[in-house]
Amino acid sequence: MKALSLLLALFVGFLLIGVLDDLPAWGDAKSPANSYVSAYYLKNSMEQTHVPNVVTAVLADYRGFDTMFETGVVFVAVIGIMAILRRDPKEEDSETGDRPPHAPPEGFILGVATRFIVPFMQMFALYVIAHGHHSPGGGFQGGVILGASLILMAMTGELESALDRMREKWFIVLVAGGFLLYAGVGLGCMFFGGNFLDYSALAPLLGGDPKAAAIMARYHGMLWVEIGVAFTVMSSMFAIFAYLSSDGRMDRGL
Amino acid sequence: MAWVEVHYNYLLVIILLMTGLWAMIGKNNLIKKCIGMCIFQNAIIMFYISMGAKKGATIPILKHVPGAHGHGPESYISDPTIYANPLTQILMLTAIVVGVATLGMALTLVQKIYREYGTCEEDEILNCMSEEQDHELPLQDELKA
Amino acid sequence: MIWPQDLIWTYDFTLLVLVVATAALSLALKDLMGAAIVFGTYSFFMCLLWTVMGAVDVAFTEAAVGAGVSTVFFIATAYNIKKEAKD
Amino acid sequence: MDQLPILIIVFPLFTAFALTLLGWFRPAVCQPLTVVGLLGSSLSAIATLAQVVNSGPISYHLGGWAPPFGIEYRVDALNAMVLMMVSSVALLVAVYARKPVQKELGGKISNFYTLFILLVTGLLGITITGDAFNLYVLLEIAALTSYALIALGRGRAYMATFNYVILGTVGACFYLLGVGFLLIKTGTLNMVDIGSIVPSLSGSRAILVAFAFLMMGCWLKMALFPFHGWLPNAYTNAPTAVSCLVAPLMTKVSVYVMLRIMFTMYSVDWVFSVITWKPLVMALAVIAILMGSCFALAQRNIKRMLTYLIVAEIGYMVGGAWLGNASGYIGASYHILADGLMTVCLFMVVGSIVYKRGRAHIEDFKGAFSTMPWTMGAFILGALSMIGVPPTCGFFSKWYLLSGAYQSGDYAFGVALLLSSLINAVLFIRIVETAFFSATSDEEPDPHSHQETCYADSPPSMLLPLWASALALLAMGLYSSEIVTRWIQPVIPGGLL
Repeated sequence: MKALSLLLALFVGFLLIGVLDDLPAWGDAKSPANSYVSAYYLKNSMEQTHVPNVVTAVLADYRGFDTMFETGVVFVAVIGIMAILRRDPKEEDSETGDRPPHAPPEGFILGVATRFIVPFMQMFALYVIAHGHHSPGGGFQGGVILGASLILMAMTGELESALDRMREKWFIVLVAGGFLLYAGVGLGCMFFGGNFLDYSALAPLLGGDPKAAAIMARYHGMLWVEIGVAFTVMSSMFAIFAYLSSDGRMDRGL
Repeated sequence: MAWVEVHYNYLLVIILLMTGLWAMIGKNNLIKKCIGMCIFQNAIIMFYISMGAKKGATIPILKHVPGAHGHGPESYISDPTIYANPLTQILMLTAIVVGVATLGMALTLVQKIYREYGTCEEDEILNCMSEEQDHELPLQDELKA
Repeated sequence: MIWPQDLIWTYDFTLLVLVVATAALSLALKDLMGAAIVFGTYSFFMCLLWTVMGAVDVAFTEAAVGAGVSTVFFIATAYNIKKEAKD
Repeated sequence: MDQLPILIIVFPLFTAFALTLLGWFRPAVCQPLTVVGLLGSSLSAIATLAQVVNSGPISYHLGGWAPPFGIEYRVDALNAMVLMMVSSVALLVAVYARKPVQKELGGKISNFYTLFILLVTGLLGITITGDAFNLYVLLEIAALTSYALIALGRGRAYMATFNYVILGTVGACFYLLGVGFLLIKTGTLNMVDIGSIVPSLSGSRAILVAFAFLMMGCWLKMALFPFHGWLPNAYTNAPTAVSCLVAPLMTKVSVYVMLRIMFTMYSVDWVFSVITWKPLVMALAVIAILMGSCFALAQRNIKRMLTYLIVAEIGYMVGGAWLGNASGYIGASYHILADGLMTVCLFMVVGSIVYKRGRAHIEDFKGAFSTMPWTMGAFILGALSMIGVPPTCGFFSKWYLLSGAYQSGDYAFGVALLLSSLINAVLFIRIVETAFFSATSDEEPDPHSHQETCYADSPPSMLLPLWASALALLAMGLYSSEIVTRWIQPVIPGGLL
């Protein structure tokens, strides 16, 4: 088995080295990948969506359908892991393989440090989500930082204390709710007569002259979609950590 | 040396790709297979990003025309050659998140396998499975007899 | 952030070497907890590499998701199973 | 109305939200909700097919952006057909899965149905999308849901699923690498756009390597011969309702993706004249057919036997696509529909036997005709179609494949087809003989299934979808000329003679 995998890796490596000369030189701006579709995004994203951060513009608007299904991948991961790992703590440990004795966290310094850091992490995460249009960041990064703050609480304190703040029922509802918000905005555009996820169809909500309203509708539609993604990613990162560390029993974690 | 100068990022991609692919299939421990999987996915993300990088280009956030402070489209520089390629970066945001979701699933299965067989080494697991297989078969024979 | 032509070669090359070194070390370590932490550094160097190449959003995500959450998942799993790997 | 293509995806997607939120409080509502969602999706799929057949391909712009810059849904007759097959087979399995899921996955009903409907959403999305990268994301959704669903099985399913995760990720990443090479040379992600740019670059090696990686990714996902290691274990250890859903759909959609890559992203003359892979791929297909059939002969567990038959059927479709002539293409695309229905019919029969008698080894079929006549009746129809007997649709797809093989001179493929039909006949007659002639082993009590429910036939909620798929096999066979001339004929790529 080992030799076969080495053979396969060498074959793939050989295939790739053979093609290196044919690829455009690294870093030149005229290569096809950098000139056709992405040049259009760079040239038109400002006047069509009024968003300076072109990455967020393409992520949430031009190719917003991809990002919706990316949130779907995170949603599926949580539901799948919950389906496999979840079992009620009363069930005795029938299978083999011992679980490590649980050492209660006695770190006082860690507790104080965490209580000090977590609010600032969450404030920074909200900034990252809200400011995604103008600076690097957006729904995913902000959501992961929010999830990381919950994981930090679960790791330093007891998983129980983190779960008190975020019951299991709540993060399943939030995972589905974030994805529902994203797809709901898409469906809303259909009710207003546009195609799925066509934010400019939401212009009547904003009022004012239709052309400017259409552009601002795209701007705000993206913000709503980023918030939906942040909810899903936050609760899914914490959910996966909670299931993995407590091996499905949700009683005591790391 | 000039050839390496032009393609050295792609060389890194190839090295990482081969390491990841070999580790994913060849390694014995299941956790090491997961690490190999992450390295393999990271190599492909590296390939896309180095495809979109431009020499002398800055990050793809539109810069103001020097001196202009308005918010209209005319007060932003929109010449594509000075910004990095945003399209490949979008694709790779998706690939990273997909990678984490698959990693979560794979590690869940590793824990379940550990609960089932008490070990994480692939060869020991295969031995346990083949032993289970053997002790199952005699049951069928006396059932038919 | 204009690309300093001369500096980039040394800066970029050391990052490349570090990335490959941490990847190989993470696969070679026998102690799973150690491998998880070295994998965290590997993700962090990848994040630096992408910042150098101008992909800032991807670097941000890789830092948060790759170095942050993936390493935590590995540590959570390594904690629950036997720590030693045979290879 | 012009919103039809997106409705196919929106119905199951919003049902998934409803399932997650409602399923937490009242699990009983999950199964009917899934059936309603899939009903909406298959009705809009049938309406899309009617619209496509009457008025040509539909192009739906997601987010209101024109194709190369936004994501586009491109629906022509081929993927409208596969859409209809996927949604109707999923609907049948949703109705069928009520009892087996209650029996096997008691506690996880709401999770099961959420994953079930998200898998169908992923497969429908793969079939309908016209964007190469969107196809990768949906491939990942379909893959992740099938990992989770298969891992719901007990004990041995975990290791089988872990192998499936590793090989599935390798396949998906090869596909992503192939799309990367296409992006670096053509600059776009829209399939039709790529197809228009590729002929001008046909000399470059990057396009060839891109094709190699795309093909390796597809072959890994569809478990063609050298890459089939994961399929038998994964599908056998999965719960019955899951294998009824995953077996007929996952591999057929991957064959559709291969057809889409070969004939939309690349062109016919690129695939058959610029590169000379045809003998290699035909050899792989022949080995897949022979190996699948022979391994099926050696199995005692009927469910495992059917998984090896799937590997053989994949050999049919890959061989048909790579024959390089019109009747080979017709045979391959018709076989996607036929094989989906055949596999779902046979897996439902095995599911009923497992539901009634706990296990599906060959001796569990003893006396099945006397105790479960309806189930075995549908089994006869499925077996006839798998062997390729005229009234059923199996015969017509084999007929087109054989005439294609004869026209293009690939006699090895033709012989492999006939041989595997013969082996199928042996396989199914062996089961019918055990089921019909040997008496039920009621004198000594069956250790693994309790007495009172052992002899009544399976409940109507399982018999109805079973017979619906069996009759659909017959109907597709009778209307096969209609299907071929109205649906497949206009879609045959230009270059095929």
